[in-house]
Amino acid sequence: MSFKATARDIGDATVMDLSGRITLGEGSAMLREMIKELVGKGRKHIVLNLGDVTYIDSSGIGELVSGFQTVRTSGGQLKLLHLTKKVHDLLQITKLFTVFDVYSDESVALASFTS
Amino acid sequence: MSFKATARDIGDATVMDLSGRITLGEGSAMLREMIKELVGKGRKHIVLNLGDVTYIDSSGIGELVSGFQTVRTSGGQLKLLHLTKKVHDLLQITKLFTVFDVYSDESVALASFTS
Amino acid sequence: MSGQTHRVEVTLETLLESVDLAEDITMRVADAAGFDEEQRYRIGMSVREGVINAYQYGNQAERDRKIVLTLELTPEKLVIRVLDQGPGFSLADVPDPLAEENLLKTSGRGLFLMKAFMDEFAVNPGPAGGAELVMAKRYPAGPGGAQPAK
Amino acid sequence: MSGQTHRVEVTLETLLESVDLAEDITMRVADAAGFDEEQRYRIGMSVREGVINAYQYGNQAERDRKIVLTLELTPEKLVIRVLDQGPGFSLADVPDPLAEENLLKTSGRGLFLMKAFMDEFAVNPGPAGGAELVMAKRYPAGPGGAQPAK
Ligand SMILES: Nc1ncnc2c1ncn2[C@@H]1O[C@H](COP(=O)(O)OP(=O)(O)O)[C@@H](O)[C@H]1O
Ligand SMILES: Nc1ncnc2c1ncn2[C@@H]1O[C@H](COP(=O)(O)OP(=O)(O)O)[C@@H](O)[C@H]1O
Repeated sequence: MSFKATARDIGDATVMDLSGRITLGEGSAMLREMIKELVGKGRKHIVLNLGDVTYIDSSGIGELVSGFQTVRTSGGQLKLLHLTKKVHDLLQITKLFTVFDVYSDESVALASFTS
Repeated sequence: MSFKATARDIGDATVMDLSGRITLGEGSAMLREMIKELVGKGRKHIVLNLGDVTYIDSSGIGELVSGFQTVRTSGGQLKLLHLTKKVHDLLQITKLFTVFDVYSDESVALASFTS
Repeated sequence: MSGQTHRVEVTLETLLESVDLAEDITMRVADAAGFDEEQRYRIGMSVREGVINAYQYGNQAERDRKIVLTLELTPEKLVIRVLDQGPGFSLADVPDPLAEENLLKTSGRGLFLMKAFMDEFAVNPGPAGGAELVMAKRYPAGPGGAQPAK
Repeated sequence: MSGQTHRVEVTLETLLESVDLAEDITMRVADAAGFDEEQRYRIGMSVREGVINAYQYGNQAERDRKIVLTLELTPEKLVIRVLDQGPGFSLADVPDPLAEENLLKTSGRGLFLMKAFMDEFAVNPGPAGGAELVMAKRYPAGPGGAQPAK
Protein backbone atom coordinates (compact mmCIF):
# COMPACT_ATOMS: atom_id res chain seq x y z
CA MET A 1 0.00 0.00 0.00
CA SER A 2 2.93 2.40 0.45
CA PHE A 3 4.07 4.63 -2.38
CA LYS A 4 6.04 3.20 -5.30
CA ALA A 5 7.18 4.78 -8.53
CA THR A 6 9.05 3.50 -11.57
CA ALA A 7 9.92 5.46 -14.68
CA ARG A 8 9.84 4.14 -18.26
CA ASP A 9 11.28 6.15 -21.16
CA ILE A 10 9.24 5.85 -24.33
CA GLY A 11 10.94 7.86 -27.05
CA ASP A 12 10.99 11.47 -25.92
CA ALA A 13 8.53 10.88 -23.14
CA THR A 14 8.82 9.35 -19.65
CA VAL A 15 5.92 7.46 -18.12
CA MET A 16 6.02 7.31 -14.33
CA ASP A 17 3.96 4.40 -13.03
CA LEU A 18 2.87 5.36 -9.53
CA SER A 19 1.17 3.12 -7.01
CA GLY A 20 0.00 3.24 -3.41
CA ARG A 21 -0.62 6.37 -1.40
CA ILE A 22 0.50 9.90 -2.22
CA THR A 23 0.19 11.57 1.18
CA LEU A 24 2.17 13.86 3.44
CA GLY A 25 3.80 10.93 5.20
CA GLU A 26 4.35 8.69 2.21
CA GLY A 27 4.72 9.48 -1.47
CA SER A 28 4.56 13.27 -1.60
CA ALA A 29 8.22 14.18 -1.07
CA MET A 30 9.42 11.23 -3.13
CA LEU A 31 7.23 12.17 -6.10
CA ARG A 32 8.51 15.74 -5.98
CA GLU A 33 12.15 14.61 -6.00
CA MET A 34 11.61 12.19 -8.85
CA ILE A 35 9.97 14.81 -11.04
CA LYS A 36 12.77 17.30 -10.26
CA GLU A 37 15.32 14.67 -11.21
CA LEU A 38 13.64 13.89 -14.53
CA VAL A 39 13.41 17.58 -15.36
CA GLY A 40 17.06 18.00 -14.32
CA LYS A 41 18.00 15.29 -16.83
CA GLY A 42 16.23 17.27 -19.53
CA ARG A 43 13.08 15.12 -19.80
CA LYS A 44 10.26 17.42 -20.86
CA HIS A 45 7.35 15.08 -21.66
CA ILE A 46 6.14 13.38 -18.53
CA VAL A 47 3.12 11.16 -18.03
CA LEU A 48 2.04 10.30 -14.47
CA ASN A 49 0.21 6.99 -14.55
CA LEU A 50 -2.05 7.12 -11.47
CA GLY A 51 -3.94 3.90 -12.24
CA ASP A 52 -2.64 2.14 -9.14
CA VAL A 53 -2.71 5.12 -6.82
CA THR A 54 -5.17 4.18 -4.10
CA TYR A 55 -5.24 7.38 -2.08
CA ILE A 56 -4.24 11.03 -2.43
CA ASP A 57 -4.63 13.63 0.32
CA SER A 58 -4.38 17.42 0.00
CA SER A 59 -0.62 17.17 0.25
CA GLY A 60 -0.59 14.71 -2.65
CA ILE A 61 -2.80 17.02 -4.70
CA GLY A 62 -0.30 19.76 -3.93
CA GLU A 63 2.51 17.60 -5.30
CA LEU A 64 0.64 16.99 -8.54
CA VAL A 65 0.24 20.74 -8.95
CA SER A 66 3.87 21.30 -7.98
CA GLY A 67 5.05 18.70 -10.53
CA PHE A 68 2.86 20.28 -13.17
CA GLN A 69 4.48 23.68 -12.50
CA THR A 70 8.03 22.32 -12.31
CA VAL A 71 7.69 20.64 -15.67
CA ARG A 72 5.98 23.63 -17.25
CA THR A 73 8.63 26.06 -15.98
CA SER A 74 11.29 23.97 -17.69
CA GLY A 75 9.34 24.26 -20.94
CA GLY A 76 7.87 20.77 -20.74
CA GLN A 77 4.42 19.25 -20.25
CA LEU A 78 2.99 16.95 -17.58
CA LYS A 79 -0.02 14.74 -18.33
CA LEU A 80 -2.09 12.50 -16.09
CA LEU A 81 -3.10 8.98 -17.06
CA HIS A 82 -5.66 6.52 -15.62
CA LEU A 83 -7.42 8.30 -12.77
CA THR A 84 -9.23 6.10 -10.29
CA LYS A 85 -12.71 7.27 -9.32
CA LYS A 86 -11.43 8.66 -6.00
CA VAL A 87 -8.64 10.69 -7.65
CA HIS A 88 -10.97 11.83 -10.42
CA ASP A 89 -13.48 13.07 -7.83
CA LEU A 90 -10.76 14.88 -5.87
CA LEU A 91 -9.54 16.72 -8.95
CA GLN A 92 -13.12 17.51 -9.88
CA ILE A 93 -14.12 19.12 -6.58
CA THR A 94 -10.85 21.05 -6.33
CA LYS A 95 -11.42 22.35 -9.90
CA LEU A 96 -8.08 20.91 -11.03
CA PHE A 97 -9.60 18.47 -13.47
CA THR A 98 -9.68 21.16 -16.14
CA VAL A 99 -6.16 22.38 -15.29
CA PHE A 100 -4.54 19.02 -15.92
CA ASP A 101 -4.49 17.15 -19.21
CA VAL A 102 -6.05 13.83 -18.30
CA TYR A 103 -5.99 10.64 -20.42
CA SER A 104 -7.37 7.16 -20.10
CA ASP A 105 -5.16 5.62 -22.80
CA GLU A 106 -1.37 5.63 -22.65
CA SER A 107 -0.74 5.87 -26.38
CA VAL A 108 -3.16 8.76 -26.68
CA ALA A 109 -1.39 10.49 -23.78
CA LEU A 110 2.00 9.95 -25.46
CA ALA A 111 0.73 11.21 -28.80
CA SER A 112 -0.61 14.37 -27.18
CA PHE A 113 2.78 15.96 -26.51
CA THR A 114 3.64 18.91 -28.72
CA SER A 115 7.25 19.99 -28.82
CA MET B 1 -12.73 -14.02 7.77
CA SER B 2 -16.07 -14.89 9.35
CA PHE B 3 -16.84 -18.43 10.41
CA LYS B 4 -17.68 -21.09 7.82
CA ALA B 5 -18.23 -24.80 8.18
CA THR B 6 -18.96 -27.59 5.73
CA ALA B 7 -19.37 -31.28 6.52
CA ARG B 8 -18.13 -34.18 4.38
CA ASP B 9 -19.13 -37.78 5.12
CA ILE B 10 -16.31 -40.26 4.55
CA GLY B 11 -17.61 -43.73 5.29
CA ASP B 12 -18.64 -43.81 8.93
CA ALA B 13 -16.90 -40.57 9.73
CA THR B 14 -17.77 -36.92 9.15
CA VAL B 15 -15.08 -34.33 8.52
CA MET B 16 -16.12 -30.77 9.34
CA ASP B 17 -13.95 -28.26 7.50
CA LEU B 18 -14.00 -25.10 9.57
CA SER B 19 -12.62 -21.74 8.57
CA GLY B 20 -12.46 -18.20 9.92
CA ARG B 21 -13.00 -17.17 13.51
CA ILE B 22 -14.53 -19.24 16.29
CA THR B 23 -15.42 -16.54 18.80
CA LEU B 24 -18.33 -15.52 21.00
CA GLY B 25 -19.77 -13.28 18.30
CA GLU B 26 -19.07 -15.46 15.31
CA GLY B 27 -18.62 -19.21 15.01
CA SER B 28 -19.18 -20.48 18.55
CA ALA B 29 -22.94 -20.97 18.59
CA MET B 30 -22.98 -22.20 14.98
CA LEU B 31 -20.33 -24.84 15.68
CA ARG B 32 -22.26 -26.08 18.70
CA GLU B 33 -25.48 -26.45 16.71
CA MET B 34 -23.75 -28.25 13.85
CA ILE B 35 -22.15 -30.80 16.15
CA LYS B 36 -25.46 -31.36 17.93
CA GLU B 37 -27.14 -31.95 14.59
CA LEU B 38 -24.54 -34.48 13.46
CA VAL B 39 -24.81 -36.35 16.74
CA GLY B 40 -28.62 -36.21 16.44
CA LYS B 41 -28.34 -37.86 13.02
CA GLY B 42 -26.35 -40.68 14.62
CA ARG B 43 -22.89 -39.63 13.36
CA LYS B 44 -20.38 -40.83 15.95
CA HIS B 45 -16.98 -40.29 14.31
CA ILE B 46 -16.31 -36.59 13.87
CA VAL B 47 -13.15 -34.85 12.70
CA LEU B 48 -12.89 -31.08 13.10
CA ASN B 49 -10.51 -29.77 10.47
CA LEU B 50 -9.19 -26.51 11.99
CA GLY B 51 -6.59 -25.86 9.26
CA ASP B 52 -8.27 -22.66 8.08
CA VAL B 53 -9.37 -21.43 11.48
CA THR B 54 -7.56 -18.14 11.96
CA TYR B 55 -8.64 -17.24 15.46
CA ILE B 56 -10.19 -18.88 18.51
CA ASP B 57 -11.03 -17.05 21.74
CA SER B 58 -11.91 -18.56 25.13
CA SER B 59 -15.49 -18.98 24.00
CA GLY B 60 -14.29 -20.93 20.94
CA ILE B 61 -12.13 -23.13 23.13
CA GLY B 62 -15.21 -23.73 25.26
CA GLU B 63 -17.11 -24.88 22.16
CA LEU B 64 -14.38 -27.35 21.23
CA VAL B 65 -14.62 -28.83 24.74
CA SER B 66 -18.41 -28.79 24.56
CA GLY B 67 -18.37 -30.58 21.20
CA PHE B 68 -15.92 -33.13 22.55
CA GLN B 69 -18.28 -33.86 25.45
CA THR B 70 -21.43 -33.94 23.33
CA VAL B 71 -19.92 -36.50 20.98
CA ARG B 72 -18.45 -38.56 23.81
CA THR B 73 -21.76 -38.63 25.71
CA SER B 74 -23.44 -40.11 22.64
CA GLY B 75 -20.80 -42.84 22.55
CA GLY B 76 -18.77 -41.30 19.73
CA GLN B 77 -15.35 -39.70 19.32
CA LEU B 78 -14.26 -36.22 18.24
CA LYS B 79 -10.78 -35.64 16.79
CA LEU B 80 -8.99 -32.46 15.80
CA LEU B 81 -7.10 -32.08 12.53
CA HIS B 82 -4.57 -29.49 11.27
CA LEU B 83 -4.01 -27.06 14.14
CA THR B 84 -2.48 -23.72 13.19
CA LYS B 85 0.32 -22.52 15.43
CA LYS B 86 -2.02 -20.11 17.24
CA VAL B 87 -4.62 -22.79 17.98
CA HIS B 88 -1.91 -25.28 18.95
CA ASP B 89 -0.45 -22.78 21.43
CA LEU B 90 -3.88 -22.03 22.91
CA LEU B 91 -4.60 -25.72 23.51
CA GLN B 92 -1.11 -26.14 24.93
CA ILE B 93 -1.33 -23.38 27.54
CA THR B 94 -4.87 -24.36 28.54
CA LYS B 95 -3.64 -27.98 28.98
CA LEU B 96 -6.25 -29.20 26.49
CA PHE B 97 -3.71 -30.46 23.99
CA THR B 98 -3.47 -33.76 25.84
CA VAL B 99 -7.23 -34.01 26.30
CA PHE B 100 -7.96 -33.87 22.56
CA ASP B 101 -6.78 -36.37 19.95
CA VAL B 102 -4.91 -34.19 17.49
CA TYR B 103 -3.82 -35.16 13.96
CA SER B 104 -1.92 -33.51 11.16
CA ASP B 105 -3.01 -35.97 8.46
CA GLU B 106 -6.64 -36.57 7.51
CA SER B 107 -6.32 -40.24 6.62
CA VAL B 108 -4.51 -40.97 9.87
CA ALA B 109 -7.26 -39.13 11.76
CA LEU B 110 -9.93 -41.17 9.94
CA ALA B 111 -8.09 -44.45 10.58
CA SER B 112 -7.85 -43.67 14.30
CA PHE B 113 -11.54 -44.19 15.07
CA THR B 114 -12.38 -47.33 17.04
CA SER B 115 -16.00 -48.40 17.09
CA MET C 1 -21.36 9.06 29.98
CA SER C 2 -24.34 11.31 29.30
CA GLY C 3 -26.65 10.44 26.44
CA GLN C 4 -24.13 9.29 23.86
CA THR C 5 -23.27 5.74 23.25
CA HIS C 6 -19.85 5.03 21.81
CA ARG C 7 -17.28 7.72 22.50
CA VAL C 8 -13.66 7.41 21.50
CA GLU C 9 -11.16 9.95 22.76
CA VAL C 10 -7.62 9.69 21.46
CA THR C 11 -4.81 11.85 22.86
CA LEU C 12 -1.94 11.94 20.40
CA GLU C 13 1.57 13.22 20.54
CA THR C 14 2.54 15.64 17.79
CA LEU C 15 4.15 13.06 15.52
CA LEU C 16 3.58 12.20 11.88
CA GLU C 17 2.66 8.62 12.91
CA SER C 18 -0.28 10.06 14.82
CA VAL C 19 -1.93 10.98 11.52
CA ASP C 20 -2.25 7.38 10.35
CA LEU C 21 -3.32 6.21 13.79
CA ALA C 22 -6.04 8.86 13.93
CA GLU C 23 -7.23 7.97 10.43
CA ASP C 24 -7.29 4.22 11.14
CA ILE C 25 -9.20 4.53 14.42
CA THR C 26 -11.68 6.85 12.73
CA MET C 27 -12.25 4.44 9.83
CA ARG C 28 -12.87 1.65 12.34
CA VAL C 29 -15.39 3.68 14.30
CA ALA C 30 -17.08 4.84 11.07
CA ASP C 31 -17.35 1.19 10.07
CA ALA C 32 -19.03 0.37 13.39
CA ALA C 33 -21.45 3.25 12.71
CA GLY C 34 -22.54 1.66 9.43
CA PHE C 35 -20.91 4.04 6.93
CA ASP C 36 -20.04 2.51 3.56
CA GLU C 37 -16.56 2.45 2.02
CA GLU C 38 -16.93 5.77 0.20
CA GLN C 39 -18.23 7.57 3.29
CA ARG C 40 -15.54 6.01 5.49
CA TYR C 41 -12.93 7.26 3.05
CA ARG C 42 -14.32 10.80 3.21
CA ILE C 43 -14.57 10.78 6.99
CA GLY C 44 -11.07 9.29 7.31
CA MET C 45 -9.60 11.84 4.90
CA SER C 46 -11.22 14.70 6.85
CA VAL C 47 -9.68 13.48 10.09
CA ARG C 48 -6.35 13.00 8.34
CA GLU C 49 -6.37 16.57 7.05
CA GLY C 50 -7.50 17.93 10.41
CA VAL C 51 -4.78 16.10 12.34
CA ILE C 52 -2.09 17.10 9.82
CA ASN C 53 -3.08 20.74 10.35
CA ALA C 54 -3.10 20.31 14.14
CA TYR C 55 0.38 18.82 13.78
CA GLN C 56 1.79 21.48 11.44
CA TYR C 57 0.03 24.77 12.13
CA GLY C 58 -1.47 24.15 15.56
CA ASN C 59 1.24 22.35 17.50
CA GLN C 60 3.98 23.37 15.06
CA ALA C 61 5.56 19.93 15.12
CA GLU C 62 6.40 20.28 18.81
CA ARG C 63 6.21 16.69 19.86
CA ASP C 64 5.13 17.23 23.46
CA ARG C 65 2.03 19.19 22.58
CA LYS C 66 -1.07 17.04 22.35
CA ILE C 67 -3.72 16.54 19.71
CA VAL C 68 -7.05 15.27 21.03
CA LEU C 69 -9.31 13.45 18.60
CA THR C 70 -12.83 12.71 19.83
CA LEU C 71 -15.35 10.55 18.00
CA GLU C 72 -18.90 10.47 19.29
CA LEU C 73 -21.71 8.33 17.95
CA THR C 74 -24.70 10.47 18.82
CA PRO C 75 -28.18 9.26 17.90
CA GLU C 76 -28.24 10.87 14.46
CA LYS C 77 -24.63 11.51 13.45
CA LEU C 78 -20.97 10.84 14.00
CA VAL C 79 -19.44 13.95 15.56
CA ILE C 80 -15.68 14.37 15.35
CA ARG C 81 -13.50 16.91 17.14
CA VAL C 82 -9.82 17.64 16.56
CA LEU C 83 -8.27 19.86 19.23
CA ASP C 84 -4.72 21.23 19.19
CA GLN C 85 -2.60 23.40 21.47
CA GLY C 86 -1.73 26.07 18.92
CA PRO C 87 -2.59 29.72 18.28
CA GLY C 88 -6.05 28.98 16.88
CA PHE C 89 -7.35 30.41 13.61
CA SER C 90 -10.49 31.57 11.91
CA LEU C 91 -12.00 30.04 8.79
CA ALA C 92 -12.74 33.53 7.49
CA ASP C 93 -9.00 34.19 7.14
CA VAL C 94 -8.37 31.15 4.98
CA PRO C 95 -8.17 31.82 1.21
CA ASP C 96 -10.61 29.99 -1.08
CA PRO C 97 -8.64 27.35 -2.99
CA LEU C 98 -11.17 27.43 -5.83
CA ALA C 99 -10.52 31.11 -6.58
CA GLU C 100 -8.82 31.55 -9.95
CA GLU C 101 -5.64 33.01 -8.40
CA ASN C 102 -5.30 30.06 -5.96
CA LEU C 103 -6.02 27.22 -8.34
CA LEU C 104 -2.35 26.50 -9.03
CA LYS C 105 -1.18 26.90 -5.42
CA THR C 106 0.52 23.81 -4.08
CA SER C 107 -1.31 23.98 -0.73
CA GLY C 108 -4.47 25.32 0.86
CA ARG C 109 -6.94 22.52 0.10
CA GLY C 110 -7.16 20.73 3.47
CA LEU C 111 -9.97 22.70 5.08
CA PHE C 112 -11.81 22.80 1.75
CA LEU C 113 -11.77 18.99 1.57
CA MET C 114 -13.04 18.66 5.16
CA LYS C 115 -15.93 21.01 4.35
CA ALA C 116 -16.69 19.15 1.12
CA PHE C 117 -16.53 15.68 2.67
CA MET C 118 -18.45 16.27 5.90
CA ASP C 119 -22.06 17.36 6.46
CA GLU C 120 -21.13 19.91 9.12
CA PHE C 121 -17.86 21.70 9.72
CA ALA C 122 -16.79 24.48 12.07
CA VAL C 123 -13.63 25.83 13.70
CA ASN C 124 -13.98 26.95 17.31
CA PRO C 125 -11.53 28.19 19.91
CA GLY C 126 -10.58 25.24 22.13
CA PRO C 127 -11.83 25.19 25.76
CA ALA C 128 -8.27 25.92 26.97
CA GLY C 129 -6.92 27.64 23.84
CA GLY C 130 -5.90 26.14 20.53
CA ALA C 131 -8.18 25.42 17.62
CA GLU C 132 -10.98 22.86 17.78
CA LEU C 133 -12.40 21.51 14.54
CA VAL C 134 -15.91 20.13 14.92
CA MET C 135 -17.25 18.10 12.06
CA ALA C 136 -20.20 15.76 11.68
CA LYS C 137 -21.56 13.20 9.28
CA ARG C 138 -25.13 11.93 9.41
CA TYR C 139 -25.63 8.19 9.41
CA PRO C 140 -26.57 6.60 6.12
CA ALA C 141 -30.32 6.20 5.78
CA GLY C 142 -32.27 3.12 4.85
CA PRO C 143 -32.02 -0.56 5.65
CA GLY C 144 -28.58 -1.84 6.55
CA GLY C 145 -27.39 1.69 7.07
CA ALA C 146 -28.71 2.13 10.56
CA GLN C 147 -26.42 3.50 13.23
CA PRO C 148 -25.76 1.39 16.32
CA ALA C 149 -26.96 4.07 18.72
CA LYS C 150 -30.62 4.18 19.56
CA MET D 1 -1.85 15.22 29.44
CA SER D 2 0.74 14.47 32.10
CA GLY D 3 3.78 12.45 31.14
CA GLN D 4 2.23 9.96 28.74
CA THR D 5 2.25 10.29 25.07
CA HIS D 6 -0.49 8.53 23.16
CA ARG D 7 -3.62 7.86 25.18
CA VAL D 8 -6.74 6.33 23.72
CA GLU D 9 -9.92 6.24 25.76
CA VAL D 10 -12.88 4.45 24.29
CA THR D 11 -16.31 4.55 25.94
CA LEU D 12 -18.42 1.71 24.65
CA GLU D 13 -22.02 0.76 24.98
CA THR D 14 -22.72 -2.73 26.27
CA LEU D 15 -23.16 -4.37 22.87
CA LEU D 16 -21.52 -7.39 21.29
CA GLU D 17 -20.23 -5.14 18.45
CA SER D 18 -18.20 -3.25 21.04
CA VAL D 19 -15.98 -6.30 21.46
CA ASP D 20 -14.69 -6.21 17.89
CA LEU D 21 -14.34 -2.44 17.96
CA ALA D 22 -12.29 -2.60 21.16
CA GLU D 23 -10.10 -5.36 19.74
CA ASP D 24 -9.52 -3.54 16.44
CA ILE D 25 -8.61 -0.22 18.05
CA THR D 26 -6.26 -2.04 20.42
CA MET D 27 -4.53 -3.87 17.58
CA ARG D 28 -4.05 -0.58 15.78
CA VAL D 29 -2.54 1.12 18.84
CA ALA D 30 -0.33 -1.93 19.52
CA ASP D 31 0.87 -1.69 15.93
CA ALA D 32 1.78 1.98 16.45
CA ALA D 33 3.69 0.92 19.59
CA GLY D 34 5.88 -1.44 17.55
CA PHE D 35 4.52 -4.82 18.70
CA ASP D 36 4.84 -7.64 16.18
CA GLU D 37 1.95 -9.73 14.83
CA GLU D 38 2.15 -12.39 17.54
CA GLN D 39 2.22 -9.83 20.36
CA ARG D 40 -0.58 -7.80 18.79
CA TYR D 41 -2.65 -10.97 18.65
CA ARG D 42 -2.06 -11.63 22.34
CA ILE D 43 -2.80 -8.06 23.36
CA GLY D 44 -5.90 -7.98 21.15
CA MET D 45 -7.16 -11.28 22.54
CA SER D 46 -6.68 -10.03 26.11
CA VAL D 47 -8.75 -6.92 25.41
CA ARG D 48 -11.35 -9.04 23.65
CA GLU D 49 -11.68 -11.35 26.65
CA GLY D 50 -11.74 -8.42 29.06
CA VAL D 51 -14.45 -6.57 27.17
CA ILE D 52 -16.54 -9.74 26.77
CA ASN D 53 -16.44 -10.20 30.54
CA ALA D 54 -17.31 -6.53 31.13
CA TYR D 55 -20.24 -7.06 28.75
CA GLN D 56 -21.47 -10.35 30.26
CA TYR D 57 -20.60 -10.38 33.95
CA GLY D 58 -19.94 -6.71 34.64
CA ASN D 59 -22.67 -4.87 32.78
CA GLN D 60 -24.84 -7.98 32.40
CA ALA D 61 -25.70 -7.14 28.80
CA GLU D 62 -27.51 -3.98 29.88
CA ARG D 63 -26.91 -1.86 26.85
CA ASP D 64 -26.94 1.53 28.57
CA ARG D 65 -24.13 0.70 30.96
CA LYS D 66 -20.72 1.75 29.69
CA ILE D 67 -17.44 -0.04 29.21
CA VAL D 68 -14.39 2.21 29.22
CA LEU D 69 -11.28 0.94 27.48
CA THR D 70 -8.11 2.98 28.01
CA LEU D 71 -4.84 2.43 26.18
CA GLU D 72 -1.79 4.33 27.35
CA LEU D 73 1.61 4.27 25.73
CA THR D 74 3.83 5.00 28.72
CA PRO D 75 7.60 5.18 28.26
CA GLU D 76 8.22 1.48 28.87
CA LYS D 77 4.95 -0.35 28.29
CA LEU D 78 1.46 -0.33 26.87
CA VAL D 79 -0.99 -0.13 29.77
CA ILE D 80 -4.58 -1.17 29.14
CA ARG D 81 -7.59 -0.70 31.40
CA VAL D 82 -11.07 -2.16 30.99
CA LEU D 83 -13.64 -0.65 33.34
CA ASP D 84 -17.25 -1.80 33.71
CA GLN D 85 -20.27 -0.74 35.76
CA GLY D 86 -20.94 -4.11 37.36
CA PRO D 87 -20.67 -5.69 40.82
CA GLY D 88 -16.88 -6.10 40.67
CA PHE D 89 -15.07 -9.35 41.49
CA SER D 90 -11.89 -10.69 42.95
CA LEU D 91 -9.36 -12.83 41.09
CA ALA D 92 -9.00 -14.98 44.22
CA ASP D 93 -12.58 -16.21 43.77
CA VAL D 94 -12.05 -17.41 40.22
CA PRO D 95 -11.40 -21.17 39.82
CA ASP D 96 -8.15 -22.28 38.17
CA PRO D 97 -9.02 -23.62 34.70
CA LEU D 98 -5.91 -25.81 34.72
CA ALA D 99 -7.04 -27.76 37.78
CA GLU D 100 -7.86 -31.38 36.89
CA GLU D 101 -11.53 -30.98 37.80
CA ASN D 102 -11.93 -27.87 35.62
CA LEU D 103 -10.10 -29.07 32.53
CA LEU D 104 -13.24 -30.18 30.73
CA LYS D 105 -15.36 -27.20 31.73
CA THR D 106 -16.73 -25.29 28.76
CA SER D 107 -15.89 -21.89 30.25
CA GLY D 108 -13.57 -20.20 32.73
CA ARG D 109 -10.49 -19.57 30.55
CA GLY D 110 -10.81 -15.84 29.80
CA LEU D 111 -8.93 -14.41 32.78
CA PHE D 112 -6.37 -17.18 32.49
CA LEU D 113 -5.62 -16.17 28.88
CA MET D 114 -5.27 -12.50 29.83
CA LYS D 115 -2.79 -13.42 32.56
CA ALA D 116 -0.87 -15.71 30.19
CA PHE D 117 -0.77 -13.23 27.31
CA MET D 118 0.12 -10.02 29.18
CA ASP D 119 3.17 -9.16 31.29
CA GLU D 120 1.13 -7.65 34.10
CA PHE D 121 -2.46 -8.27 35.09
CA ALA D 122 -4.62 -7.15 38.01
CA VAL D 123 -8.28 -6.66 38.86
CA ASN D 124 -9.10 -3.56 40.92
CA PRO D 125 -12.32 -2.00 42.13
CA GLY D 126 -13.21 0.80 39.70
CA PRO D 127 -12.97 4.44 40.91
CA ALA D 128 -16.78 4.66 41.00
CA GLY D 129 -17.57 0.96 41.43
CA GLY D 130 -17.42 -1.84 38.93
CA ALA D 131 -14.37 -3.90 38.08
CA GLU D 132 -11.28 -2.43 36.47
CA LEU D 133 -8.85 -4.75 34.73
CA VAL D 134 -5.35 -3.30 34.45
CA MET D 135 -2.94 -5.08 32.15
CA ALA D 136 0.38 -4.16 30.64
CA LYS D 137 2.78 -5.33 27.97
CA ARG D 138 6.38 -4.15 27.77
CA TYR D 139 7.56 -2.89 24.40
CA PRO D 140 9.58 -5.31 22.33
CA ALA D 141 13.31 -4.81 22.87
CA GLY D 142 15.99 -4.37 20.27
CA PRO D 143 16.29 -2.50 16.99
CA GLY D 144 13.05 -1.95 15.13
CA GLY D 145 11.10 -2.80 18.23
CA ALA D 146 11.39 0.54 19.92
CA GLN D 147 8.29 2.18 21.31
CA PRO D 148 7.25 5.57 19.98
CA ALA D 149 7.33 7.25 23.38
CA LYS D 150 10.60 8.74 24.56
N1 LIG E 1 -4.98 23.79 13.43
C1 LIG E 1 -4.63 24.97 12.87
N2 LIG E 1 -4.06 25.95 13.62
C2 LIG E 1 -3.71 27.13 13.07
N3 LIG E 1 -3.88 27.44 11.76
C3 LIG E 1 -4.45 26.51 10.96
C4 LIG E 1 -4.84 25.25 11.46
N4 LIG E 1 -5.38 24.54 10.44
C5 LIG E 1 -5.30 25.33 9.34
N5 LIG E 1 -4.74 26.52 9.64
C6 LIG E 1 -4.51 27.64 8.70
O1 LIG E 1 -5.34 27.47 7.58
C7 LIG E 1 -4.57 27.42 6.37
C8 LIG E 1 -5.20 26.50 5.34
O2 LIG E 1 -5.12 25.14 5.78
P1 LIG E 1 -5.50 23.99 4.76
O3 LIG E 1 -6.76 24.34 4.07
O4 LIG E 1 -5.49 22.72 5.50
O5 LIG E 1 -4.37 24.00 3.67
P2 LIG E 1 -2.80 23.74 3.80
O6 LIG E 1 -2.58 22.95 5.03
O7 LIG E 1 -2.45 23.01 2.57
O8 LIG E 1 -2.21 25.13 3.86
C9 LIG E 1 -3.20 26.99 6.83
O9 LIG E 1 -2.20 27.42 5.92
C10 LIG E 1 -3.10 27.67 8.19
O10 LIG E 1 -2.71 29.00 8.05
N1 LIG F 1 -15.99 -7.91 34.69
C1 LIG F 1 -16.41 -8.86 35.55
N2 LIG F 1 -17.32 -8.57 36.50
C2 LIG F 1 -17.75 -9.53 37.37
N3 LIG F 1 -17.31 -10.80 37.35
C3 LIG F 1 -16.41 -11.16 36.43
C4 LIG F 1 -15.90 -10.22 35.48
N4 LIG F 1 -14.99 -10.85 34.70
C5 LIG F 1 -14.94 -12.13 35.13
N5 LIG F 1 -15.78 -12.33 36.18
C6 LIG F 1 -15.97 -13.59 36.91
O1 LIG F 1 -14.87 -14.43 36.66
C7 LIG F 1 -15.28 -15.68 36.10
C8 LIG F 1 -14.24 -16.22 35.15
O2 LIG F 1 -14.16 -15.44 34.00
P1 LIG F 1 -13.33 -15.96 32.76
O3 LIG F 1 -12.03 -16.46 33.24
O4 LIG F 1 -13.28 -14.85 31.75
O5 LIG F 1 -14.12 -17.18 32.18
P2 LIG F 1 -15.59 -17.29 31.57
O6 LIG F 1 -15.96 -15.94 31.09
O7 LIG F 1 -15.46 -18.28 30.48
O8 LIG F 1 -16.44 -17.75 32.71
C9 LIG F 1 -16.63 -15.40 35.47
O9 LIG F 1 -17.41 -16.55 35.38
C10 LIG F 1 -17.20 -14.36 36.42
O10 LIG F 1 -17.77 -14.97 37.53
